[in-house]
Amino acid sequence: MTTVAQSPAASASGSYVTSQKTIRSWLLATDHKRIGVMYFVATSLALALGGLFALLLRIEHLTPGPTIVTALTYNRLFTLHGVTMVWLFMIPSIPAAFGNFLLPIQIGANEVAFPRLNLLSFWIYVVGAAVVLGAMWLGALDTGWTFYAPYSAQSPSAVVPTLIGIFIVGWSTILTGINFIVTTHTMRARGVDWMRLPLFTWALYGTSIIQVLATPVLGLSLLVVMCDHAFSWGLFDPTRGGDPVLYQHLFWFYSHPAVYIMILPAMGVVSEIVSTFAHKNPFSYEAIVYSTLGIAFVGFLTWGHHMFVAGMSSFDAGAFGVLSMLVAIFSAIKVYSWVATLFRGSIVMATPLLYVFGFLLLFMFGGMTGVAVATMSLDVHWHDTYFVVAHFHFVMVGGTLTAWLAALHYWFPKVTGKMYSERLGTLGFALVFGGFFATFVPQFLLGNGGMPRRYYNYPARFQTLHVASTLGSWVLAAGMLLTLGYLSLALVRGRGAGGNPWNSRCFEWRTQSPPSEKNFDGEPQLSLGAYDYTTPWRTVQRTQ
Amino acid sequence: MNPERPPNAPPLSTLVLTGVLLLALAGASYGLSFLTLGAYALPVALAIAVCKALILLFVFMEFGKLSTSAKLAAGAALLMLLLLVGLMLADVATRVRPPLPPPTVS
Amino acid sequence: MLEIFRTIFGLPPGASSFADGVDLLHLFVITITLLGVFVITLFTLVFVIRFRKRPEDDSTPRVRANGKREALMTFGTLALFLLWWVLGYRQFLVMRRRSEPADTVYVTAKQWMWKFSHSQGQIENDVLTLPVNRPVELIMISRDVIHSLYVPAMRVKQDVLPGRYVTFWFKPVRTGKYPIYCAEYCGIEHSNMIGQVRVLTDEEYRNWLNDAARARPLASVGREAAVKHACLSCHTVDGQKHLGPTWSGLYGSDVTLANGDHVLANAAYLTESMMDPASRIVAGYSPIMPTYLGSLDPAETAAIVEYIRSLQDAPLHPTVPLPEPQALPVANSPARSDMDVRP
Amino acid sequence: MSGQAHASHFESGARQADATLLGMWLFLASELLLFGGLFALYAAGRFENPSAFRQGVALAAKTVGSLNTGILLVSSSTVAVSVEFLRRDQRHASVICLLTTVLLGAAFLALKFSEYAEHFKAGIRPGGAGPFFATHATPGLALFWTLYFFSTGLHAVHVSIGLLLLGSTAWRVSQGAITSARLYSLQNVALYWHLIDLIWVFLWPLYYLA
Repeated sequence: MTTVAQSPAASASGSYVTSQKTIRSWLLATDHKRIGVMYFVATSLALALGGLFALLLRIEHLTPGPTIVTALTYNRLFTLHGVTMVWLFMIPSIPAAFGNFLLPIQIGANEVAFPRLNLLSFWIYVVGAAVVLGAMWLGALDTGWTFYAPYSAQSPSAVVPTLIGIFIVGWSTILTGINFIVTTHTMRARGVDWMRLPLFTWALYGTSIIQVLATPVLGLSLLVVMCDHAFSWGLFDPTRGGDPVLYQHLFWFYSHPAVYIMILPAMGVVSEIVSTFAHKNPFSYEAIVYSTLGIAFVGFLTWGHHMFVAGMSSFDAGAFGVLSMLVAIFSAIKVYSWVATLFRGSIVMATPLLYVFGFLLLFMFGGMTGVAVATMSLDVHWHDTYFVVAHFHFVMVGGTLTAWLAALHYWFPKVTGKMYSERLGTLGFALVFGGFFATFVPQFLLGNGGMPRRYYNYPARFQTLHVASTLGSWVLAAGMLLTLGYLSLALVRGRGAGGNPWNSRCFEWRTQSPPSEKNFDGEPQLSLGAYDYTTPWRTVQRTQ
Repeated sequence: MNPERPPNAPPLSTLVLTGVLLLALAGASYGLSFLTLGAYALPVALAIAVCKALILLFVFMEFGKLSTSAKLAAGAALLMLLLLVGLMLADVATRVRPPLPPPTVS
Repeated sequence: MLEIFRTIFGLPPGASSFADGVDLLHLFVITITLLGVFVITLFTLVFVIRFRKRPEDDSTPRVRANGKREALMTFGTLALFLLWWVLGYRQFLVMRRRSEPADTVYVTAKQWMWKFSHSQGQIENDVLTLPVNRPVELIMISRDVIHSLYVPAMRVKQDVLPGRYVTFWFKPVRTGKYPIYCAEYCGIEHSNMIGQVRVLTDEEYRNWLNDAARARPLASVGREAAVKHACLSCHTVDGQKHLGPTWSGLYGSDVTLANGDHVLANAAYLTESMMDPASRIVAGYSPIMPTYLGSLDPAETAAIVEYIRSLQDAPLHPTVPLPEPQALPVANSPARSDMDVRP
Repeated sequence: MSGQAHASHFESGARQADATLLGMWLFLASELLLFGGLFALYAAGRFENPSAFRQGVALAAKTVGSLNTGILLVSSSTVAVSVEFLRRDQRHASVICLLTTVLLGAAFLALKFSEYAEHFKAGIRPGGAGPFFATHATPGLALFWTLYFFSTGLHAVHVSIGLLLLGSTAWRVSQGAITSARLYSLQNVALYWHLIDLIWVFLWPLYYLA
């Protein structure tokens, strides 16, 4: 507490952006902040591409019969939409982009544990993504992002190149997971012990556990499908003793924890933003932390609820059903804590908080329909219909994408040192939220009516709902484009944002924005708690 | 030839002895495989394999001296492995298989 | 009340005995969900308005979560979830375990069509004709990839796996025509693999049965299946010895096996030697017959057995043109494996 | 990292050693689960086709497999001994042990490929191809052999990667790039080799003994 806290104006050494200017210094940077920004650009491109595929799918569904593409192209488009969104955007977007940038700062360190490994995992991601998208020229694949055996072994499309790409991207997730766990364990600054860590760091820690433990099993199932397709080894071919349901076990052992890889960081972002804009300590810090770890571990027990009607035994179905209910309770605890944090707070309405309220409503819908789908007799009717499509889009787009937009607006001043315009932000939110609702609520009704998934031609009676959903998707796309517009505008001509525009107590707001190369000049002053709003910010600055 | 040993370093002799012990266990397992143990053949072989694995883990990989976080990592991996094998086996074991199509009574 | 709920939420009419129970649970779950979402949203709005930032305050009290209320809400929600699991699992088990005797229909799913074979021998493509108020059990297998028989109106769905028989049952309670969809992606024509369940009254069903029976005797269906599965490339029907024993006069005869035993060639022996040929080898023949488990569906099995029975007193001169005997499997061109690699 | 005590962002060498060791153990966890899927497939396959798997095991080249087990166990001991030598700063002895480990690993691979050649000659090929399966038509047998080729093949790939790592580490130890101060670099490679041995310890009984 000796020196006055270095005021968060730009310090002498400039920021991580200005310290080196050449392209090469960016592409080969081992500074976790630069790698984070590069990840952000790469994953945003993937989001744009995945979104384009989604728009094409929706336009195709304007009429029951063929509209703009043939069946062959449609089947490859929905697979590409799935693969691009899952592996190239949802999984790396918040952990790798925002996680890389903020984790070291939030624990008071100046770098991740293995900086060169961090750069290596970025380039592995880029190579993997290039291979996946390169496979499009060879005709991509039409098995859906689940590659179920035995069709994935017989499909005439370019299965092997795409799977090689995903296998490579998988290793990038594992290496990032290892990097984050070791950083959180060994690099925390003095005084930052486990129960004083920011909640976003806890979310990244839980996500990294899942990344390290689940992704290898995906790697193996991809290897098996590649061998089945290329050399017809028939590991799941029943005439040679195999059993296709076993592939589904292997695939979903990874893929259900993978959806928690996608949602946990989003929950971390929401915990941060709710606490900052309510200007209050989280309702129960311990409940949120233990729920994060609960989701990370119990998430591994529930994969069977994807296979209730797949020919699995009734006993196993029952076991997976009850375990799925167990993991749902942790999400419920988090929702209660977020809403309770608002109690007796001093709430400031801004775009990040708007997106968080959007997240809350959509995630509650998505989560509760998830519990409904895990109720086994209902799943028999809903499985593989548009009800399930609507459910996971509510949790993925309504959850992770909305939280990604919230994080983008919340840390935009910290990353770029510039401020975006609130009015355009609110308009962007309205378009995104309204467009989302109009796109996916009709899909719940489609699912109820029995409209199966992955259908190129659909029965005519579903047309009105499909048209409504397509119109909604256009509004959602407009909202995303508007957000891209005003954020790029703010990047160029936004007014300067100080070190702590939101008046937050969390550790990343105690440095300048954009932060200097070494994050903290001198010893980081983190004695005041990350969520201690009992003393006003002015007195905090004077006494630190 | 052996300057004073740095702290907590296992003496070379224990390492060699452990190697010999592992070979002995492998030999035992190999020998047992010739006896016709029938249903017990696999459990016995796996039990010996587990012993070898534990020895390897604690002596050669110095599992005992690891930080608690590394131990947690290894424990979590083992837990997930047993979970995957266990629940997959549970599914295969409890399947109700309808009888082969009954021949139509002539 | 259920009808209103079905129209609002776009649910198809309930045509099976399960439908009402499933829709009631659906109604219960959805109302609780909407209620919960509404209450939490209300709380959020009230808090946002009540505790919005006033200019003078820049700090907020540290509110400690009192454990009791938090535990109550947590375990209350968990209890609700577990209640849904209990209700859901009970209904699921009723769907999985048939409790009353039912007619059997064998279903074969093939890339992009459904084939229904009734136990009385009728074979229908893409249309399943059923009597109302009589439970039916579908024993299903796929000839290539995983399909999924989904009848929304009956609220039933079951993946059809290649190589293994899976069963499910339902009891239609309303007559009418209900669509069948394939719910598991199975290739380019996945969205055209649509069938129809036709539920008729008892009297209509009986008329349909009689017309269908006269249409085609089982033996001729069997002969057609035998040609299709290349049985006749090893077995002759006119008494000549070939790669496999002849079928003429086989049914009901006494067969001497390689190990010296004697067995009566009845329907059980014939079916078993189709499914598991290696178990009993006829004297003087080598064990080269591949298993037909998974590629021959039961209706065809029954039809072939019927065809063999019809050859009991067949005339000795060849009525069926004998196809060229297949070349003996040369050492490195495995005859069997290419038959099997691409079923 | 040319030999300076520790990378700048770590406070002390011990902290960095601790961190790299934790990172390595996390990587071992992911490798274990990579093979975990194959063990799960074996367990489910064996449960569904018990007699076919026993028949497959009876046909496996038990002597060659057991010899390989012995080789890997000895190589584990030699790499552990080499770590201890380096801990005592006896670089020369450590390099010799590393090179013996590399030789043993190469011997393992040689035996493994000779075994594969043996199976191919006998007409056993992955995927149930090969004349052997024309006469032995039980379906589970094809699954057993495909799983055998897949698991031991993936393991052989890991052994080859291990050989490259051991070779490059032996070179860096002999050049003094890795000293007792940065022992964790050698320890990580040793841990990787021990994991390869650990996985073979379980592959051996499943595919050769029982």
